[in-house]
Amino acid sequence: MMFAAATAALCVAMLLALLRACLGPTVYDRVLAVNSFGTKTVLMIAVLGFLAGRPDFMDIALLYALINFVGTIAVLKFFRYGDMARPGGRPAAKGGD
Amino acid sequence: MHAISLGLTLFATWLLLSGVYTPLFIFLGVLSCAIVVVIALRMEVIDRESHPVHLSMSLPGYWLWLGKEIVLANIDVTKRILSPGQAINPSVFRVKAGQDDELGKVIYANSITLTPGTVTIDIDDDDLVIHALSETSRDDLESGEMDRRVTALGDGA
Amino acid sequence: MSHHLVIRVIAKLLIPFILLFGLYVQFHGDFGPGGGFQAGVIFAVAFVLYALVYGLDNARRIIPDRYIRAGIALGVLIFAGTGVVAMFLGGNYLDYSVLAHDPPHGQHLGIFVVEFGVGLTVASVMVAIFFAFAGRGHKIDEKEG
Amino acid sequence: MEALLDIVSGVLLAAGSFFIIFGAHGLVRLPDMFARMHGAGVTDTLGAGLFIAGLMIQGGFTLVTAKLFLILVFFFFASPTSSYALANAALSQGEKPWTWNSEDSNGDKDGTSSKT
Repeated sequence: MMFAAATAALCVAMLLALLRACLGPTVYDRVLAVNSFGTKTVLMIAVLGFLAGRPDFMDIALLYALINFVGTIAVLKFFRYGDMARPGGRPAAKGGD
Repeated sequence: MHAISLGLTLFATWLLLSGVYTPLFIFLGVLSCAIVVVIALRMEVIDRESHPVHLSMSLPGYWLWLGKEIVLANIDVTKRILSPGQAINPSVFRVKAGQDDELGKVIYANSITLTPGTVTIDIDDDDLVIHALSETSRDDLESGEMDRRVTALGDGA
Repeated sequence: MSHHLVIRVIAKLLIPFILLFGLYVQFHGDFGPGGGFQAGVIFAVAFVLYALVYGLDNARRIIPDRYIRAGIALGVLIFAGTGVVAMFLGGNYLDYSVLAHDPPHGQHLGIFVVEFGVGLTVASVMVAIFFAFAGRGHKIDEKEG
Repeated sequence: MEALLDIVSGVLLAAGSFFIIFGAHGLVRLPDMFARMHGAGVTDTLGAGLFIAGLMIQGGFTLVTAKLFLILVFFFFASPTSSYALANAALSQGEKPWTWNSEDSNGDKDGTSSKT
């Protein structure tokens, strides 16, 4: 019951985020909305794990959080530079460009 | 030194994730951690920035304080979102980051972003460019308490 | 150029844990959702993040093309090899039961090895696809033909 | 004891849902991208935090709780990082933050009423 209510709340929030993703107006608004949508999806997967009595779902939630992060970075890099291969400096502490 | 501590942290994470504690899976865990440490060494991603052992004593206290700030800021921002009329007054301004290393600046910048009401939008050498939703959040940040605490974090070690 | 400071440091922090999570999913295919394919993708994601943050050239230096090709081939070899070994031991293709003295143990071993092959191939192919698309429009390595 | 824990986690979930919904509401209502990031921040920090805390109480001392904790830690590292990357990319492409006196030039491009 409690979990069902939480799922419903998440659905409402996801609809709002989706509305912003449709409205735009800039591409960054859409990326922000999609990122926020992804956060809610992670929570939704976690709640569904409890709702379905399958705690394995936590692995999927963690994975989705990960993919959401990397996906956002990739999309932003693409919109910023129009290319994924742009050099970004070495990882070592003082070696950044 | 950092490689060893990263390995131990990874193994602790493995134990949290795994849930199967037979000798075979413990062995696989050790093997996985070893593989990851080797790849990480090859990628040059292990150093005092990515794995700040020197901060491990002072970080928990800072996180508690940050958690309190996050809760307060959230309540403030939610009120502004909900209140009708002209509750927001966005502004962009610069604050000085008093930390002398890059890790300190990153912690500071991320703490600012984590506190709703203020978002770091650029780092320009020693200055952080901040977008604030209202005067309250702006004044909070300009009082410099967070800056002081993050700086103390780096010095205390 | 201090604009990318945050992402550079945080990516450094996260990459080892992404790799570990990939290996965890790889080895716990029996117990939870997961297995070779998903694990390979997660493992590749760590390299993709590395390439996104530190540039494609650095990523290519860390994991040269010959490693990727070797990974693709070796993974398929492990997969097919397990099947062929099972045939030599008197079973059908990919009949794991004959791999060890008692069938359940043999099946565990067989699935483990085959999943490892799948994971290796998928990770290598994912990295190869990302490198190929990201390097589009850049200098193409003539030698690799 | 059991019932008490249920109530506590129910309250946490309800509070989390509250912040998630109104964070999303802010995402729709606020005037420009930079302001909307604050709304998304509400969802990402306190909303997700309370929500996961509520689930953790339901999970008890098991590995489910440990994994939820890892998700939470990941959020707290990743969400400000992607916010920063987003804001920085938008800034570098010439997006101007909305303020009260820039209304004519930049505000309300999408026509959704922001000030009412």
